[in-house]
Amino acid sequence: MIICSIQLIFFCIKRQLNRFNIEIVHESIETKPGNSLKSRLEESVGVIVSHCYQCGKCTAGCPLNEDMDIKPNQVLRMLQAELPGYEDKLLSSLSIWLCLACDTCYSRCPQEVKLSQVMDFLRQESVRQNKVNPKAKDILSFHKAFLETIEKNGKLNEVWLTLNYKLKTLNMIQDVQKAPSMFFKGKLNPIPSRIQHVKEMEKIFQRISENEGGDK
Amino acid sequence: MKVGFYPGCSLEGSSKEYSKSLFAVSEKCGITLEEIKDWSCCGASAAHSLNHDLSIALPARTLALAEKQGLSEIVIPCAACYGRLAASQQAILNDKAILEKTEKYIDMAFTGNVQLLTVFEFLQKYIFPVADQYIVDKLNQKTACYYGCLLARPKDLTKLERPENPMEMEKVMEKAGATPIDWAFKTECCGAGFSMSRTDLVAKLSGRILEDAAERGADSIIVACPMCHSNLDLRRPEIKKQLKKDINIPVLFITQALGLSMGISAKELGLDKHFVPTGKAVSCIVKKEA
Amino acid sequence: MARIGVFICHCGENISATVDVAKVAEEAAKMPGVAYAMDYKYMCSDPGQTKIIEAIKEHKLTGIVVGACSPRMHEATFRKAAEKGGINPFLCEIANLREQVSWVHPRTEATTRKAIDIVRTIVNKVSKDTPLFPIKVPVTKTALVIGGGIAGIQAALDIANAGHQVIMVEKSPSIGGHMSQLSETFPTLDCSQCILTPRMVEVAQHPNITLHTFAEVESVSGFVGNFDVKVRLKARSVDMSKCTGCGTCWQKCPSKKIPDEFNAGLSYRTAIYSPFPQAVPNKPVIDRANCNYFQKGKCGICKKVCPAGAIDYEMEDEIIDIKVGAIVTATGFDIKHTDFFPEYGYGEFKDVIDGLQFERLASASGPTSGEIRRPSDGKIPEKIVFLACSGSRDKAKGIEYCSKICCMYTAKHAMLYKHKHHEGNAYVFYMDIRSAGKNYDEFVRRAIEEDDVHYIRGRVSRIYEKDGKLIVKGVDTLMNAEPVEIEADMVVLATAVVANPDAESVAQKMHISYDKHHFFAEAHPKLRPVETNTAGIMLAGACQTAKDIPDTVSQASAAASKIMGLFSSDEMTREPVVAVVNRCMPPLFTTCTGCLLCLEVCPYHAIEREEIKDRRTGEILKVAAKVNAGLCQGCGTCVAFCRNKSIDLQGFSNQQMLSEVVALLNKPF
Amino acid sequence: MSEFEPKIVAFVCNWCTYAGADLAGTSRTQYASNVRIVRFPCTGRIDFMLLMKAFENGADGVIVSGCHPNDCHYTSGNFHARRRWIVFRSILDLIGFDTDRITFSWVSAAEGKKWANLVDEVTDKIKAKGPFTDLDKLDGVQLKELYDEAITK
Ligand SMILES: Cc1cc2nc3c(=O)[nH]c(=O)nc-3n(C[C@H](O)[C@H](O)[C@H](O)COP(=O)(O)OP(=O)(O)OC[C@H]3O[C@@H](n4cnc5c(N)ncnc54)[C@H](O)[C@@H]3O)c2cc1C
Ligand SMILES: Cc1cc2nc3c(=O)[nH]c(=O)nc-3n(C[C@H](O)[C@H](O)[C@H](O)COP(=O)(O)OP(=O)(O)OC[C@H]3O[C@@H](n4cnc5c(N)ncnc54)[C@H](O)[C@@H]3O)c2cc1C
Ligand code: SF4
Ligand code: SF4
Ligand code: SF4
Ligand code: SF4
Ligand code: SF4
Ligand code: SF4
Ligand code: SF4
Ligand code: SF4
Repeated sequence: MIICSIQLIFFCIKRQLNRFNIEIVHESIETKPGNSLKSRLEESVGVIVSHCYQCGKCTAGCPLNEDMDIKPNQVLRMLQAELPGYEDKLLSSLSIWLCLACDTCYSRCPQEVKLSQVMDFLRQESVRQNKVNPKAKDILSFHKAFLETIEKNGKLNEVWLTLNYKLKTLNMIQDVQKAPSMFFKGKLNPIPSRIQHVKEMEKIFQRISENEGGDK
Repeated sequence: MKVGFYPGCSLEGSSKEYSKSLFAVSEKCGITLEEIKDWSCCGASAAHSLNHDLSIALPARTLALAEKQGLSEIVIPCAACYGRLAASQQAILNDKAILEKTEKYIDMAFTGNVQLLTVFEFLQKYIFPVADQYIVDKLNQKTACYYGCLLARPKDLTKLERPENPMEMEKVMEKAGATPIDWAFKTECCGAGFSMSRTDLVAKLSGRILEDAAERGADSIIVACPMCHSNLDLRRPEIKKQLKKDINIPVLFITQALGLSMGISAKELGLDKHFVPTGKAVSCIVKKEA
Repeated sequence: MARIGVFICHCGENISATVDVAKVAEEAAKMPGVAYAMDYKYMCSDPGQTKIIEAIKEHKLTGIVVGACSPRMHEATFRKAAEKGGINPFLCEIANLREQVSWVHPRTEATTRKAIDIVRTIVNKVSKDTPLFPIKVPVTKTALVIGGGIAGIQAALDIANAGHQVIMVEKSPSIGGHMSQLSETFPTLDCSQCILTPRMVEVAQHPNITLHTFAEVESVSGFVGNFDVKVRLKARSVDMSKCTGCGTCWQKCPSKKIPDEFNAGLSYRTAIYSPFPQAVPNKPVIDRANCNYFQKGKCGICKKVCPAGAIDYEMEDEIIDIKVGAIVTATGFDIKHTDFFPEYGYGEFKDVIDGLQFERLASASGPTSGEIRRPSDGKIPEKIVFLACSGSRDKAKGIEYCSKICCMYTAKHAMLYKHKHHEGNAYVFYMDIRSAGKNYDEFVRRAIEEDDVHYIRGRVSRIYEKDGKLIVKGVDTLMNAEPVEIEADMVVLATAVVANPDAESVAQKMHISYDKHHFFAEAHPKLRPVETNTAGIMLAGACQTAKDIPDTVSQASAAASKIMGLFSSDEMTREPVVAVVNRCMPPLFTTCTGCLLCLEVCPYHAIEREEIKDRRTGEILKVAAKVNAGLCQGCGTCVAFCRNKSIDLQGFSNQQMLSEVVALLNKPF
Repeated sequence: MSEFEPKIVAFVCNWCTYAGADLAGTSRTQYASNVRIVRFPCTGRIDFMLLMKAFENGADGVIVSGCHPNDCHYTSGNFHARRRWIVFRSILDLIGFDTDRITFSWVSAAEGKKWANLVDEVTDKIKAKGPFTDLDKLDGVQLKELYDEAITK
């Protein structure tokens, strides 16, 4: 079994290396006035930024408030004020990647601002504009590895995901000590499980990326 | 009685014991779980972080398949999957344009009208009415019922009566003969999807949760989400480093705990698959007096 | 045949500069029904008016049209002149030739044509005018005051001191309202009971005031000057005329574990009780829901011990009928309680309290004799956290408005605490400090500057209990949104001010409007803030919206003075511009079908359903609408809604309006 | 032929729009002289059949104007008017009446300028539309023919 998993690792590495060459290139969007980050946000997710009255309750309850470089209420503040430089600062912040979408903020916000959706939007925008905070690269890589895994398999396989992620971050040591015990507890499937109609998944991904091209 | 079932990736992998114990309990109570054929991943936090449309389309595929299969109700034990499926369903039902767009993406027509059940709703609806006759043992321990964020929020999706201090899990545990404790971190976030990418943060957040449970004298922590489980169980060494102390409270899935009270063996419930030994929780069990 | 006189005014040159006034008069003379027409330099001057009076007599005019300035200027002047000339003033109408013609158009033929057209329409209208007579309604000079808080007390005393009769109806066993629960009051920090109790006593002793406590209004009918009100006197189970207020009964009552409303649930009272030592009247009632005798059929101790033989278990509710001319609604407010806040523990943490509970803790007459001790273990808190805007300005909780008083009383609370415990720490989490009022902001500054209260700008996300402490998780938005965690001994929520739970049903009984939060609605937000849109019913105090004591008292006095104005004559005169349902004898002959659409739409609830019965058999022959002229304000909405034209508005009747339209159009513009 | 001068009748309430028109006067704001005002106590009083009467008697356009929402002197008359107008307009639309000839507006007592602009705009609009002749067409035409035309369309 161990031999078989080593083979698997090599197989994965090869695949992953191939993919390095075709890493998606994100075009940057021009930010014209009237096409501001705020107006795009309001249009695409329907969160009205001006509803926030800066009470700070979101930040007060956010589990990661201490680790965020721009606090949740400040994220909204920057969107509201639309001052020069704010957009860049926001899109390259670490906070937007740290948000866990736990919805603690939203569930207590007196003005019912869906902050987690704002964070989602900003993340996507940050990737699109190539402004991802260097400290968030790991998180982004994890997300990408995750999506790639399901694009290829339809469902997640932890081994596959782990390898994929580790290759992206080149952080090979982390968690290595966990793997053997997980194997023995039957928690890791060395053979990647796949859904029957894998092609369907690829098509879904493809259609969505085509449609986004069309939107622009 | 037959109910649809969406395991989600974790229940096939790192949280096999959750699925195992759910099946064991259901079987005991005469409920058959029918898996959605060829279901796919819900997209988890990666999809909504990176692509809005994808985060709706991925769960939608599964919803459409369930509909095709003629399932009117599906139980989704994983809180994270439930959240994604429910959010997708809500988006689709609220906006016809989204439904149409999504139908194109997944190339299937569907209505989105499948009833989604959280594990609580499932237990409440199918297991509770018959549970008493199968419960033979008393867990006889103090448990900290941990909901995490995804079972409690957002409130319009999770439908809990008291989202800031829910009692649904407590009701189950009382049935199983445990004494739920009143504690402060029931619905605090454990770090969720950062299991792998930011273990430091997981250790910090999960550490606080464990610490509070320990200080208030919990013998076990009960969870209903694979992510909560792996953060609280698997990440114990990192947490130990963070807290500079060792907390060895075992973390059980709600179905495992319920199963134990029904006299189902630890092995059948997959208790051997945990990193933190569960013996402490099992050893408290006594026979239920008639 | 009508004989109408037309008088065209030059207004110096104001009209004649652009309108050919002579031509207008000339054309007017040719209009059907016109018996006389003239033009003159200043119609409103004395000679001008004299000309009208003389012309009426000389030409036996039956109606007049004055082509001059806007009716808003001189309609009253000319109507008086018409009356002097001997015709009904409502047969005089104004053609607006200045504001709406000469001042807005150049001197052209079209302008003169427009003037002629306007005169023609008004001539036509006058030819359809009928004499109208001002409506006189007798006034019952007794006022009803509902609610015995500071608002009701003030209004009642003002009216009674002016020499009129007042009946006060208070729901609870004593008057005093919320003010009697307060410790000291901002912005002066004077003792609330010290300034209030003398007035409560004055109410009880005033020869012009009849006080009914433990009573509620059942129904209100009639109209301004003539309301018929039914009042339910709830069974006290204590004969007020015998009871001496000695207190033996409540000392002996064995049912002792009832949360005390007056102390905001911080202590207990007995089943037979007087709410507080200074209560007015200071005579007990039996709370039957908690009395052993009424619930379990045994006990009867109070009856045994009462030296005056005042206890009467058989007593029943009594309904009395009263007649009043005007009503002051002063039913006050309520606050949200701590169980309204899931994130602050659903009301389960004993040391998280609301503002009124803090008032009781700080009050010398309260359960701790004025020592601020926390409810859980009676310890003096070393750290108190105050949360402003708790539930207010919170759309998610359904309360978007600002409760207005809590910024001030929070500053007061923090100050009172600091005055008693110099060593203690007081923190206030706030969003904005709203302290507009005389000496108000100075008061808040004093709390910050002199009493060292720490104000932190930010809302608190959550409170939880740990080891006897309350962990308050907030944020300092003025410090880069730094998360703040305070381990407090006690937390005081400045909870939202809300309408009374029964406000909606009270409003419906009174036929007054209320807003979506069930606060009663004033007739006009700026110009008629103390009246409701039902004539004769006034508002005072916090039943209209959150208010502090100065605002409450001002409004109460204003309401009283409105009523004193109303009571200043024996009859009220009202403009006869009111709706009428067509009728002739026998009453069955009305075209009204009884659809009662008009009743639905009337903004003043002026329309009633009338049953026309066979006089002998009593059988209902027909249902029809009936306008209460006392309530009708003459808006005419009912007229537009009536499908078979059975209801009409005097002065603006269907026929008049139609004739105006037709007259306007039968000539080219 | 001289330029077409439309006849426009304005149905206004006493408290807001009538006072607004007075204000236009006191501030000497000039506007087209094509409008004739009929004063009502409240827009709630305006019977929409009167509008039809105006057209029947040769009006080319109509203005209905009263207090702004929430400012009604009688608290809610203008809301009733608006509600009724919505229903009435749909009926007019149904029978093919050109509802553009009727202009609904709110003019407060302080909006003299707005009143003047309103009159000018409506006058221009109706001038562009030309005289109202829809009812004339009925003269001499058999209703049956109209009916046939309607159902064959
Ligand atoms: C915590 C707190 C602190 C405050 N501190 C201050 C302060 O320091 N200074 C200040 O100026 N203001 C203060 N206020 C505000 C002050 O309490 C109010 O302005 C004042 O009490 C309003 O008086 P009211 O008579 O309108 O209402 P209330 O005091 O509520 O009186 C209403 C009365 O009507 C009765 N009633 C209710 N419904 C009915 C019914 N259907 N039939 C008959 N009777 C009825 C009630 O029993 C009550 O007696 C404070 C308020 C709170 C909550
Ligand atoms: C910029 C601004 C905007 C405002 N906007 C609003 C608003 O939108 N809504 C609102 O509700 N309020 C508003 N207000 C407030 C509002 O103007 C006042 O509340 C209101 O005008 C007060 O009326 P008053 O009669 O007390 O005083 P004033 O309006 O000042 O009238 C006092 C009168 O007394 C006369 N007078 C003075 N001294 C003497 C004397 N010795 N003998 C005889 N006569 C004398 C003065 O000439 C004057 O005519 C605004 C105020 C300002 C400054
Ligand atoms: S809690 Fe809501 S209103 Fe308050 S700062 Fe956060 S987003 Fe804004
Ligand atoms: S959703 Fe994101 S921003 Fe909101 S509380 Fe959770 S982690 Fe913080
Ligand atoms: S009546 Fe009016 S228009 Fe005539 S003079 Fe007097 S103010 Fe001028
Ligand atoms: S004992 Fe009798 S007299 Fe004394 S207070 Fe009670 S009821 Fe009144
Ligand atoms: S009868 Fe009722 S009120 Fe009287 S003493 Fe007994 S319990 Fe108290
Ligand atoms: S008065 Fe102050 S504390 Fe009260 S709701 Fe308004 S802003 Fe908040
Ligand atoms: S007056 Fe007209 S609207 Fe009123 S009930 Fe009679 S028919 Fe109906
Ligand atoms: S005119 Fe107005 S107030 Fe009078 S009855 Fe008709 S709708 Fe009511």
